[in-house]
Amino acid sequence: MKAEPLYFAGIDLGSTMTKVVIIDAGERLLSRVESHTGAEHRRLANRVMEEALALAGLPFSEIAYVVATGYGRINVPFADRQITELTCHARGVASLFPGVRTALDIGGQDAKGLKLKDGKLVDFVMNDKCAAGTGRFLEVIARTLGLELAELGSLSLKSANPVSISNTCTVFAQQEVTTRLSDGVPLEDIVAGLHQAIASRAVGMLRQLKIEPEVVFTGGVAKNSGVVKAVRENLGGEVLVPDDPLISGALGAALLGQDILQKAQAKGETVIRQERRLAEATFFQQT
Amino acid sequence: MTAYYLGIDIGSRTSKGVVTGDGRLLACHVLPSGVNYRAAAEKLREALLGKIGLSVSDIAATVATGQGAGNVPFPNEPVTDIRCCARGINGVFPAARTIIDVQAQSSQVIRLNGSGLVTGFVVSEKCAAGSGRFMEVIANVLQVELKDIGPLSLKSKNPVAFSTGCAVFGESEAVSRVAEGSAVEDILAGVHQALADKISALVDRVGMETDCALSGGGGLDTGLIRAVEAKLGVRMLVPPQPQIITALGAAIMAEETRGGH
Amino acid sequence: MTVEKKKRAISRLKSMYPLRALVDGMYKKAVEASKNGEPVAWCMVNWWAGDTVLQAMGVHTVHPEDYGAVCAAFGAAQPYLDRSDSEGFPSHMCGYARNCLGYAALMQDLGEIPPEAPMAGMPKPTLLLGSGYFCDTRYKWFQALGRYLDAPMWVLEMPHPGVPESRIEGNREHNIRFLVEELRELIGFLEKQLDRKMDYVRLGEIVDDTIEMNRVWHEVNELRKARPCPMHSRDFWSSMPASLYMASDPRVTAGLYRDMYDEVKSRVDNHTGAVPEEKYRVAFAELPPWHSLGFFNQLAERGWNFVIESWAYHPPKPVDLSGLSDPLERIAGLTYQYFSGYFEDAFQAGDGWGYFAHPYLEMVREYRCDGILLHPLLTCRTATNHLTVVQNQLMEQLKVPSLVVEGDIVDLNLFNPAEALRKAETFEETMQHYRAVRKEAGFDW
Amino acid sequence: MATGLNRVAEIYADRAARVTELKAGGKRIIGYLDIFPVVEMLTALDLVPYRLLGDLNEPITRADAYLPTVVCPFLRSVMDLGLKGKYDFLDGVVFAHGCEVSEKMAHIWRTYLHPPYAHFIDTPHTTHQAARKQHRELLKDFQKTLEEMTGQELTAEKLREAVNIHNRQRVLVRELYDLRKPDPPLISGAETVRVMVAVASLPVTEGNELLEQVIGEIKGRKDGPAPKPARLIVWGSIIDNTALVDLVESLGANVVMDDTTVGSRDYFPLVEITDDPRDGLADRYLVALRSPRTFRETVPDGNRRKDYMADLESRFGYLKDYAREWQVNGVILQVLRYCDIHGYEVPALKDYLESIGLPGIYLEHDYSKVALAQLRTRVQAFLEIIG
Ligand SMILES: Nc1ncnc2c1ncn2[C@@H]1O[C@H](COP(=O)(O)OP(=O)(O)O)[C@@H](O)[C@H]1O
Ligand SMILES: Nc1ncnc2c1ncn2[C@@H]1O[C@H](COP(=O)(O)OP(=O)(O)O)[C@@H](O)[C@H]1O
Ligand code: SF4
Ligand code: SF4
Ligand code: SF4
Repeated sequence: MKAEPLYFAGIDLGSTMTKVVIIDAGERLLSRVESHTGAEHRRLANRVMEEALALAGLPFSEIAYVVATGYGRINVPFADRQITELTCHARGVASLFPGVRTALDIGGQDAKGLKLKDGKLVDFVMNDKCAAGTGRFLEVIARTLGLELAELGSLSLKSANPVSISNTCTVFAQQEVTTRLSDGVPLEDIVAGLHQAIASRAVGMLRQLKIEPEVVFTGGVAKNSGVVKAVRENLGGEVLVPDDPLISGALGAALLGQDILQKAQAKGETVIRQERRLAEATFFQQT
Repeated sequence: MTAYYLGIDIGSRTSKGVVTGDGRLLACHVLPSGVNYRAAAEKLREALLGKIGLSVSDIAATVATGQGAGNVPFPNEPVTDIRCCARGINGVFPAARTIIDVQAQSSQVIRLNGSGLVTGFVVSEKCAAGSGRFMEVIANVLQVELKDIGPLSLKSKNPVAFSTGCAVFGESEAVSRVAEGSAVEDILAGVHQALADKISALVDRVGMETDCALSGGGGLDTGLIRAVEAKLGVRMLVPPQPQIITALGAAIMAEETRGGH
Repeated sequence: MTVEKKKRAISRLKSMYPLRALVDGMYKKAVEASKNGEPVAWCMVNWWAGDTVLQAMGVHTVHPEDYGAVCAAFGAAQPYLDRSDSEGFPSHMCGYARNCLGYAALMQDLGEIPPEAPMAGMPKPTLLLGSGYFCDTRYKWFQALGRYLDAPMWVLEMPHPGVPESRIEGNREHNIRFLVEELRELIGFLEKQLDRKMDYVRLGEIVDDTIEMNRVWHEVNELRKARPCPMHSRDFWSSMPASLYMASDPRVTAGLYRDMYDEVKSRVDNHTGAVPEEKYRVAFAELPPWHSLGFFNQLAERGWNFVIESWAYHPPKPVDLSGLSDPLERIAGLTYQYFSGYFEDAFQAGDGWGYFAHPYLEMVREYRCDGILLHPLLTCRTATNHLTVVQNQLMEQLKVPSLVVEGDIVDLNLFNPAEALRKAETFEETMQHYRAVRKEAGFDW
Repeated sequence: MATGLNRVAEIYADRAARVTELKAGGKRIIGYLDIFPVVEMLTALDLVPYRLLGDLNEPITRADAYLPTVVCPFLRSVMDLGLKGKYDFLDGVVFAHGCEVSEKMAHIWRTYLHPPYAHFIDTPHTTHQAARKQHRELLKDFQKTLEEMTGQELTAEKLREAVNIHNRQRVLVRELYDLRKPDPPLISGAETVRVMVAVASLPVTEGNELLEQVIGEIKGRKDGPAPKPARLIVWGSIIDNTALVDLVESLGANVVMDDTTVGSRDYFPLVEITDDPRDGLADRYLVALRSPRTFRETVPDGNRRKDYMADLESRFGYLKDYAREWQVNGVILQVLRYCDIHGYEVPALKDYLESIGLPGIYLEHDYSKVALAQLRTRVQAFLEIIG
C-alpha cells in the first residue's frame, strides 16, 4: 500500500489578497505566498498555487488535500473542498492562539467577529455591505494620499491629536481627507483618525458577540499597527496579533484539510479529491 | 442702470457661478471645487466678472449655496441649495413640479410650485452609491471621460447587474467584469440602472407630479437621464446647462432679496 | 440636564424647574427606599392606571423610559447601548430598551448600581411592571430583562379604543370592564407579592388627585393656543414626566402645575412668547432627540416656536368621573377617555386611522400650526409607524406641510444636526408657501 | 404523476387564481393578516378566508408613502401589494392586534384602500383571566359586524362545523409535518413552504383535499430529498416564500421543522369544542397559539422570585420537543429587520438553546432576494459549525 503524501494546502482567495499556505503533517509551514488578487489575478489562482508549490519544493501531486476559502472560494477548480472564511479563520486562530475565544478579522471586503469554544467556531458576526470599516477603506485612502499601505500604521502612531472624519462613506471620506490636508491638518492626525473610525466600527460589530478577552486580531488590516492600537484602545483590553496576520485564513484552510483527511482515515473512508491540475479560476459565481 | 446679481454654488466637486441682470442670465462659469472652497469661490467670481467686464462693486447682491457656502469669503446671503435649485429650475421650466437633482455627494428630489417655492423634498443618504460620485468612480476606473459615459451607456444591450450596493466594491466589481470580458458600455449601463433604482425610491417618498426636471451634474449624463426615464416612465425636462441650475437659482434669490429695494 | 451657556433663544418657564426636579428626585427616593428594603418597581408608563395603584400600595417606582431620556441627555447612554449590543439585542430596537438592558446587564455584573449612572441610578427592582399598550417593546423589553433580574413581572393589559370598532354597541362597556378587571388582577398580584393589602380609601384619594392634576395640566396646554405661544415644547417635555410617571403625590404635582398655569397665563396676558419673534408655529411628533435638544434653540433663533406636540404625552381631555364610586372604575374611565377623547373627530369622520394619527389634525388646526416636524426614529415603531399617514393627511386635509428629520431618542449617532438645520431652513419656504395655499382654500391661519 | 404537488406549485405561483375563480362563482373572499383573526367565523358564514401575504420578488415602491422604511419589510410588502391593486378582489379584510406594526397597518389599510368590509380584533397580549374574557367579548363584536355584512346569523351550529373543518386541516398539517421526521425527510422544507402557502390561499375544504392528496403522494414517493448532515428547524418571523429555505437547503441541509407562520406555529394548536364554540375559539387564539407576541406570566404560582431558566423552559420548552421528535441538530433564528417581537427574543432563545446543547445562528434579513444572497456565507459557516 502506497503511503499518502502528507502535505496540505490552503488557498484563501480574498477580495484583495490571495494567500496560499502549504503545511506538512506536523503543521509546519513549508511555504506561504501572498499576491494581490487584482482584476487579472482573479482568474489565475493557479499562479499563486504554483508559486507556493515551487517554494515548498513540492509537485502538486504531493498535496494530500486542498481547501479553498475566501470570497472567491467557490471558483477554485482544483480545490478538494470549499470552506467559508469564517470557519477557516477560526481554525487558524485556534491553532495560533489555543484557548482564545474571541477574534476579529478585518480583510479587504469585510470585517468579521468570531466566537470560539474549544478551538471551534460557535458563533460569528459579519459586516460586508459597505466598504467603510473594511481594509478597502484604508486602501482607498492610502491611494489618495500617495502612501503605501504598509506606511499607514507607523505614521499614525506619531499622532497625538487624531482628527475625526465626519463622512462615513469611503468615497466622501477620501475627499474630506484631501480637504483636511489642505487646511493644514497633519497627515498623521488624519490617518490616526481614520484608524479610529475603522476600529470603532469593528469593535461595535464585535460587541454583538459577548467579547471575552483576550481578543485576537487577524486579516490584512491587522498588519496595520495604527489600527491595532486603535482597536486596543476601543476594547480597553489586550489584543493579540499573529506574526503573519494575513494568512490565518489560508492556514486554517490547510489545517482543516488535514482534519478532514484524518477524520476520514480514522473512519476508514476514502476521500474524494480533485485531479491535481492547475486551472483558471474565475471570481464570480458561475451561472 | 442695470443691477447685477451673483449666484455662487460651491458643490463638493464643482463650483458653479452665475451672473444675472434684468432677469437674464449674463454669464456662467464652472470650475472644480478642489480642496479649497475659499479659493474656488474667489476664482469663480473673478472669472464671471471677467467674462462680462464687471467689477465687484457692480454686483448688487450675492447668494451663496452648496456644501461650501460657508467658506465663501466675500459678502453674501447664504441660502440652502434645495431652495436655489427649485428657483433655478422654475426660471427655466416654470411648469416643472418635481426636480431630481443629482449632485456629486447626494441626490435629492424636490417638489415645487409655480413660483419656484419648495413644497416638499427628500435628500438621499450620504452614500456614494446613490449619487453622481458613483459614476465618477466607475468612469475613472474604466478610464472613460465623464462626458463620454452617457453616449457609451446608451449603446449597451446587456447591462451588467451589480452584486453590491456599494460604490467602492462596485469599482472592483467593474474591474473584474472588464477582466472577464464584459463590455464597458454594459458596465456603465449597469451603474446607471443601479443609480436610477435608488433615485426612483427617493421619488416614491415624496411623490411625483409632472413635469419632472433633472438638474445637477447628473443632468449632463444622457445615460442616467434615459435610465431614470425608463424607471419612472416619464420624460425628463433637462435644462441645457443642468449643472448651473442651483447657481442660477441663487442669483435669482439674490435678485429677489434685493429686488424690492 | 445639558447646560446652555449662551443666552437662550427659548425663554423657559420658571415653574418648569420644580416639576422636572420632582421626576429627578424619584431616582434618589427609590434608591433610598430600596436600601430600606421597601419595594421598588421598574415601571413602564401605563400612564396613570398602574402607577396610581402602585402608589396606593406604597411601591416606589422608577421609569426606565424616562431613565433612557436622562441617560441620553447626560451623554451617558453610549456604554449601556454598547452593552446591549454585545448581549445580542438587535441595534434597531428601542433606544430606551437598549439603554435599560445594557444598564441591567452592567448592574448584574457589578452587583450594584453602576457608579457612573446619572441621577442616583435605578436600584434593583422588586417588581417589573410592563404594559400591553402602545408598543410591543413595553412587554418584550421587560421580559428580556429576565436575563439580568429576578424580579417577577406583570404586564398590565389595556384595550385600544379609538378605532372604528369602539363604536360597536357594548364595546365601550366591555372595554371598561376589562380595564377594571385587569387592575384587579394586578392588585391581586401585588398583594401576593408584597404581602400587603390595597388601601382602597387611599387609592380613591390618589385617583381623584390624579384626575385633578391632569385637568390642571390640560388647562396649561390649552393656554398655548395663544399667539405668540407662551410655552415651548421644551418646557412641555421637561414638565410632562411629572404627570406621566406619577413623580410624587399627585396633589403636590397638581399644585406645581397650577403655578405653571399662573406663569403661562401671565405671559398670555402680556403677549409674551416663548421665542423672541414667533415666525413659525410648529408642532412636533413624536419623541424628541433627547441628546440634541440644543437644536431647538437654533430653530428658535430663526423664529420657530414649537407650540404643541404629540397627543400621546398629553393628559386626557377633562372628563367628569365623579359619579363613579369605585376608584378602579374612575381609573378605567380616565384611561378610556385618554384613548378616546382625542378621537371624537375621527369617529365623526368615520376614519379608520383613528386613534393613532387623527388627533394631529385637531392639534394642528387648534394651535394654528404652520408646519409639523416629524422625527421618525430608527428604533421605535410606535413613534414612527403613523408619521407618513400624519404627513399625508395634514397635507390633504389642512394643507399643512411636514418636515421629516430622522434621528433617535437615545442613540446620538443617528441624528445629524447640520443636515437637520439645512432641511429646516428650506422648510421655512415650504411653510410660507402653504400659508398662501391655506388662505386661498379658506382656512383661517 | 404528482398531481397534488403540481397543484401546490400552481397555486404557489399564482395564489389568487383559485379564489378569483370562486369569486366569479359568487363566493365572497375575505383577506386576513397574521394568525390571530378567527377564521372559523368566516368559514361558518360561507366566506372564504384568504391569507394576506407579501411578495418577496416584487420591489416595494408604493408603500414608502404610507409606511416608513423602519418597519417590518414583510408588512411593507403586503401594504405595497395592496396599494398596487393586487388585493382588489377581496370583499373585506380582517385584522388583529398581532404586533405593533400589523395593528397600525390594519388602520392604514382601511384608510387608504377602503375595503368594502373591515374588522379589527384588538387581541389582548396576556392570558390573564380578564384578557380571556375580553377576547370572548371581542369575538362577539366580530360576530356582529360579520352578521351585519352577510345578513346571516352565525349560529353555534355553523360555527362548530367550521371549527371541525379547520381542526381537520390542522390535523392534516401535523400529518404532513410527520413526514419530515424520517431521515431523509420525505418532503423538503421548501416544498413544505409551498404547500403551506397554497393551503392558506384556498377555502378550507379545498385545502384539506389538497393536503390529503399531497400527503398520499409523498408517502409513496421515491424522489424525496437526499439525506444531508444537517437537519434544521427554522424559528422566527413569518416565512411566506421559499427563498430562505431554498438557500439553506441548497447549501447542504434539510429544513425538517419550523416554528414560524405560515407553518407549525399557526396550524398545530387545535380548537377545543366548547358549549359555546366561541369560548374554545377565544382561548385557542389567545392562549394556545404560541407566539412570542403573547406574554405569559414569569412567576410560577405562589412564587415570589422569578427563575430565569424556568421562564425559558415555559417559553421555549416546546422547541426541545420539536428538536427531539424531528431529530434536529441546528436552529436558524431568522428575524426580519425591525421585527421587535422576535428581535427581543433572540438572546433569551440563544440562552435556551445553549442550555439544551443545540447550536443556533441568528440571521437578520430584509425580505429581499439581494439580502438573502448576502446570507449565503453565514449559512454555510453555520453548517460548518454543525459539522
Ligand atoms: N502591509 C500592509 N500593511 C497594512 N495593511 C495591509 C497590508 N497589506 C494588506 N493590508 C490590508 O489588508 C487588507 C486585505 O486583507 P485580507 O485579509 O487579505 O483581505 P481579503 O481576504 O478580503 O483579501 C487590505 O485591504 C489592506 O487594508
Ligand atoms: N460631462 C459630464 N457628463 C456626465 N456626467 C457628468 C459630467 N460632469 C459631471 N457629471 C456628473 O455630475 C456630478 C457632479 O455634479 P454637481 O452637481 O457638479 O455636484 P456638486 O454640486 O456636488 O459638486 C458628477 O459626480 C458626475 O456624476
Ligand atoms: S457609504 Fe460609501 S462605502 Fe458605504 S456602501 Fe455607500 S458607497 Fe460604499
Ligand atoms: S414607544 Fe417607542 S420609545 Fe417608547 S418604549 Fe415603545 S419602542 Fe421604546
Ligand atoms: S415579522 Fe414581526 S413585525 Fe413583521 S408582522 Fe411578523 S411579528 Fe410583526
